[in-house]
Amino acid sequence: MTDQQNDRSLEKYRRMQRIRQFEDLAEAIHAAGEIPGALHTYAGQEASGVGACMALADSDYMVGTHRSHGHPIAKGAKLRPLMAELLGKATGVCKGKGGSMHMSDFSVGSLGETSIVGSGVPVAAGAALGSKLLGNGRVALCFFGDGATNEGAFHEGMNLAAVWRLPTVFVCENNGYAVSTPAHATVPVKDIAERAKAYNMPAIIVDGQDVDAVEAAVSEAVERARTGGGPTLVETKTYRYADHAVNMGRILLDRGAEVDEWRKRDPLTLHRAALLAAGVAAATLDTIEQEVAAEVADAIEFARSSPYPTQEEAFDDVFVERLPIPDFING
Amino acid sequence: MTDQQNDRSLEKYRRMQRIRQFEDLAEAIHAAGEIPGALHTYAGQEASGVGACMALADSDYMVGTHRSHGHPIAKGAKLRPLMAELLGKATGVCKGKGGSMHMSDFSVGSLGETSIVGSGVPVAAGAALGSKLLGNGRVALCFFGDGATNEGAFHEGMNLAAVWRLPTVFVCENNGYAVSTPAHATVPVKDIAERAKAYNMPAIIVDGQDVDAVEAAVSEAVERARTGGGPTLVETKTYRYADHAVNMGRILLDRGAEVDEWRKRDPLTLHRAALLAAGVAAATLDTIEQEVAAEVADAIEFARSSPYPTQEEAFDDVFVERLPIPDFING
Amino acid sequence: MAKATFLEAIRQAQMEEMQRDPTVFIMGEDIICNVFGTTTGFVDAFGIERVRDTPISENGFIGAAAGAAMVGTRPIVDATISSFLYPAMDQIVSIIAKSRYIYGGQPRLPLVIRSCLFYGNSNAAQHSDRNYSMFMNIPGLKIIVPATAYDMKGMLKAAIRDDDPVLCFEDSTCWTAKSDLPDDPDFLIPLGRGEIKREGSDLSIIAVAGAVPLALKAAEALAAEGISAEVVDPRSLVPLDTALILKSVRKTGRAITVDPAHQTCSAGSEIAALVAERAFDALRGPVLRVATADTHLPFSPAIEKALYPSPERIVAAARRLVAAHEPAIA
Amino acid sequence: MAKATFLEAIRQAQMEEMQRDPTVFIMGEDIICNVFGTTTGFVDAFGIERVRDTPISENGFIGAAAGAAMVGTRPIVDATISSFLYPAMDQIVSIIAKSRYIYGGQPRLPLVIRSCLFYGNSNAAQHSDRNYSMFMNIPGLKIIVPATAYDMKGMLKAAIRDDDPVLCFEDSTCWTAKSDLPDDPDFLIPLGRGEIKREGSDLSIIAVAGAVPLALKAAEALAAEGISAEVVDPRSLVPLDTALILKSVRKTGRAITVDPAHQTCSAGSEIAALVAERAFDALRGPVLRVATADTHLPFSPAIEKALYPSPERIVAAARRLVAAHEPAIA
Ligand SMILES: Cc1ncc(C[n+]2csc(CCOP(=O)(O)OP(=O)(O)O)c2C)c(N)n1
Ligand SMILES: Cc1ncc(C[n+]2csc(CCOP(=O)(O)OP(=O)(O)O)c2C)c(N)n1
Ligand SMILES: [Mg+2]
Ligand SMILES: [Mg+2]
Repeated sequence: MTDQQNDRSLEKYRRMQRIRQFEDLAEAIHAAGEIPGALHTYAGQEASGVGACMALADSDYMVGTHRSHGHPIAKGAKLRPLMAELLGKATGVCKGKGGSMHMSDFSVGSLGETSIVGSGVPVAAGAALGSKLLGNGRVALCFFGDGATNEGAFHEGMNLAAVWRLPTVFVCENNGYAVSTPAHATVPVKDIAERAKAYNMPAIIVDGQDVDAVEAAVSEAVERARTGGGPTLVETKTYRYADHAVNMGRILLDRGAEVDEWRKRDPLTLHRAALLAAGVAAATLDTIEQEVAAEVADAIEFARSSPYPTQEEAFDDVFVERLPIPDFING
Repeated sequence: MTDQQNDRSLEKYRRMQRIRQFEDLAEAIHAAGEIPGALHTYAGQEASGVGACMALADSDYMVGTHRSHGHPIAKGAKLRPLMAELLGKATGVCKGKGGSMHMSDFSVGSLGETSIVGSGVPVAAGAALGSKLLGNGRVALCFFGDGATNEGAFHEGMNLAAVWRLPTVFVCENNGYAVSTPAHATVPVKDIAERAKAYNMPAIIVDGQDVDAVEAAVSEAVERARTGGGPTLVETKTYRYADHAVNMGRILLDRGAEVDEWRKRDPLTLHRAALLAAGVAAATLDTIEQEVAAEVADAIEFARSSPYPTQEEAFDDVFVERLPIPDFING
Repeated sequence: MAKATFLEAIRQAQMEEMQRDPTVFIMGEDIICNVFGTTTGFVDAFGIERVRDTPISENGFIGAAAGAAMVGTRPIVDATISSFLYPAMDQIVSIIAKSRYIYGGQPRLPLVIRSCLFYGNSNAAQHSDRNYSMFMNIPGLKIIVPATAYDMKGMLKAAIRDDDPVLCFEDSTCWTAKSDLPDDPDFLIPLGRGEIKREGSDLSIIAVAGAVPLALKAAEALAAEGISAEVVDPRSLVPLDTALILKSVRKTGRAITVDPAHQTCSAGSEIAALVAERAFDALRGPVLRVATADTHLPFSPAIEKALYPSPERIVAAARRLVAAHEPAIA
Repeated sequence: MAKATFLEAIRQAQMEEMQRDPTVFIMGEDIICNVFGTTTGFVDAFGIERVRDTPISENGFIGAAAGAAMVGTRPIVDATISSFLYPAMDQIVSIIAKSRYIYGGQPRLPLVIRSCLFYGNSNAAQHSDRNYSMFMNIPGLKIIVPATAYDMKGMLKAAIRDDDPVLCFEDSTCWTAKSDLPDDPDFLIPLGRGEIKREGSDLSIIAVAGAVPLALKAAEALAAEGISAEVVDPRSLVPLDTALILKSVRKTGRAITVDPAHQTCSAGSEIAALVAERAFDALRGPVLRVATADTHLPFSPAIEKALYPSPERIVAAARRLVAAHEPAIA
């Protein structure tokens, strides 16, 4: 490994650690009643998000989903505003207006984590169209789940990107389920990647637990997009450990054995092993873990001590100009 | 040819003649100001509609599009109520409420000719689902254009039919254009049939000018559907002679030479030649043409002499029970 | 008769109608696993043909309900959260609402689309819609908004038996409210019939969906101040029981509409316009509206709740209205 | 200044703004061939990158406009006919209206979605929608409904320069109406500002979109009977110039709203509710509504026209209102 490769590899480890530790804490404080609403965690899918985002330049765009904690972290977002967002604080990345399903950090090129399934796909195609028109050389990457590929929005966004050869990379994070429904019950093809054929679009299937493999696959797609070759569909085969969401109805689904099976190929464990095998010292990795732990602890501290938004802020950001505040608010 | 084959072949000729002569007259009276609104004619595509519908049983279902004159005639509808519909008369198949884009005759199994592009596809899947649940063995066939395959509704309807193995036949009438836009500018695959791969669905490409070929292809699909094998996508390569629509804005598109080229493979001419080659007497075909001419003349006579709906009828059929009539109607 | 919740009322209505009529079936996302509890036990009772998990394609399966209804079945679609109706607007508006008309009465579309109004619990703007009023502007859709378990059961059963398409909006703030539910398999509440939920003489509070219990609380508080409020629950928005609303306002001379929807172009606005047009002569003061502020719903629990109608806001409006002491015009 | 039609005003507005700002581009179905004449010459002037024929996928390209706007371009979407907005409701409501808010103000979405109200000419129920009021119930969308070529040009130019998403509804019954159009490249009419289209003292007719010319005709006829009608054109529905509307009604003491939309939950109903709530003390009679009947629009030319507002219906309402001779309350 060159130094640079080494740095990148460690950075991948750091980002995956950030996601995992962020999620662990989020689940804990949600259980303790500190987070309102539902929580859609990303634990298990870290290699997919981090591998994909590491293939992007900082200035590239990214669009995500309801399962929104992992993507911005993978793209390099700071943890403090994300944790504050989860708690609904004014210092949150969305000023407390978005919450768990919408942790989009535009400062790292994230253009929305949208909780309406499939709805990010046209947006990503549009961001790529914008790049093309502005000639800024940026690529737009779109994450979505297996379930999302059944939506019309997926079809229309893919098609648009294909006919216009837009610099887009579509990453289907196939975790095998949409809420409780296994993919095979609603997706009639074996691999989601098959769907690219409807758009004459190249597709790559990749082990979504292997962060290096994901990075390589997405890099190929990014390269194609950036050089005018148009979009690619990358399917990452991955898995989420937790229920679809905490606190959104009951999920009566026993996946126990399956979860155990997938944990054997935990993306963090795999990458750690690969790093050790490549000669990285265990201590280096331990240090990263500890640094991340400190970061996450700092983030929750920051979030907890941050103020809630004021009631008037509910009327900000509908339009660029604040709406008039109705009489019944604050008197 | 057996007698039965002969009868079928003549019936195909008759139905194609009905469509062509109906359209010729419709265009003429539209030009003369007798028909309000826009007119989307089917001339040139007769073999596609008739070949497909001849593959169906009378009791099978069919869903169509804005280009709605040909499909019901192909399925065996009477001409009088169709012509009366074009003129907005109370005796029209839709009581004058639908007009040119909606000439659906439920008595021949037509479940809607819908003018919102792509919107028929989920409906057809649903009719097939209904058949399946009722166990009545009926198949639902859906016509749509090349342009419609870019709609989300197409994707969702196809997918649903595929995962549920519904008895559906999807017939894409690829006439090369959506209004003024050539298919290659908006559809990134060479053949629409490619799109079936996204649903693991069998597909057949067929010469849409050859009524026998269409019938054979669709028969194969119907057979599969009826025996539990699920849906098929059939692509008929065809062409419309007229502008997208008469009286709906300007279509500045010069297709002159192309139209001439396609007219050389006119579906009626081709089928007539095939019949003659198979030993059918020219007089037999001439008689059919004359009979159809009389039918069409009778239909326009009927339509012209029919009354318009009364103003109160505008309040019928929103719901099963008539709406209250507001005061301002009729005083 | 046994006390049961609003969610249980939904379950019972569906269960009874599916038992009664083999052409009734239900489909939706994750209804077998059954996230909100309205289809518990259904797969076991009816099998996977009649209890269908759908792909995430609202336009596809809602449109499929239209096709299935046209050929003789009676689909119930569980569209989960009303925010997911937007991807299906194409089929709801252009196919479901218009097919019977545009084809001159040839087809019937007996189908029910259920979805919940999932607001008030930090689900943020994309999941907190209360959007029935958009559909009121489209002819051809019956719309029900029951506020009690009792109404829910009787109206949903009536909706399933109705030969027209019905949108059923289920206010999640009512989910745990309980009523005594009749066991009579033919217990039906006709669509289009509102109900006076509390009688009063000084003003009429016309409340929609989850606003009904708020109005009842407000009426209680007002009674303590000597103000007698009548609470009118239209229960169905299309058809709307205009006679009941106008009669109440003619009696009391004052009207407040309460609607959890955004105020602009809400059901509450429509009812206010109706009153101002057709009961003006009886009015002793302005027609006031209590509705959700015309901003999006934020995630943060610190600032979401104040945006909705509340008993306090209703009481304040009522006080203001009664204090005006304007003489009746008539 | 030269007289030009409403359609030509659209063309000029787009042309001038595309000339002025290279980040503005336009896309839609068949805009190169240019069916209605609002992009004549555009491909030659701006090339196929900035003048884009789209696949028939309204949700796709309208959503793409959102993405393109977020990264710094200013898309104009020509969605042709407003009936085609239904397939795109997902992106319009959940993405375009909500993104700025849900992400706490991080993105701006400067985009315009144009579509025409294509009613009155036998296009049947699936193509005759007048559906702006549905979008009024969703915060986050500015909505303009110009009724003259002059307003169209100034408001569309303002909309293209606006940093928020704007829906522009173009009433096809106004397409051929002409105005003198200013050549000033910075001729802008600020969104949210209504206009008194005719002054009067006996009653206020608040008219929306294609109802404005009908109201002016009615006012003319009323003048001959000695009734002085003021015609108020809000021009934009979001933001709504409530001050102008209320001031007019306070002056005349009587209000009629006229709206080509279906009456239930229409813009006309919203304005009526506003008047009944905030100008009640000035009212000398009921707030009347003239709108399209709550049925679908039939194809048959024999029965379509009578369903819409007409000068005759407005005159009849005005006569009724003035004849009531109720004293002002205040
Ligand atoms: C349009 C729409 N329909 C339904 C839902 C409810 N819902 C939220 S997430 C989800 C499953 C999504 O599955 P997938 O795309 O595979 O993503 P995953 O959750 O597995 O990451 C569903 C059905 C929604 N948010 N939006
Ligand atoms: C949702 C929607 N978008 C746009 C239109 C306008 N439109 C009517 S027909 C048509 C072209 C359809 O092309 P295709 O599907 O190939 O059918 P064809 O007309 O060639 O038979 C378009 C764009 C529409 N009716 N519905
Ligand atoms: Mg999944
Ligand atoms: Mg075509």
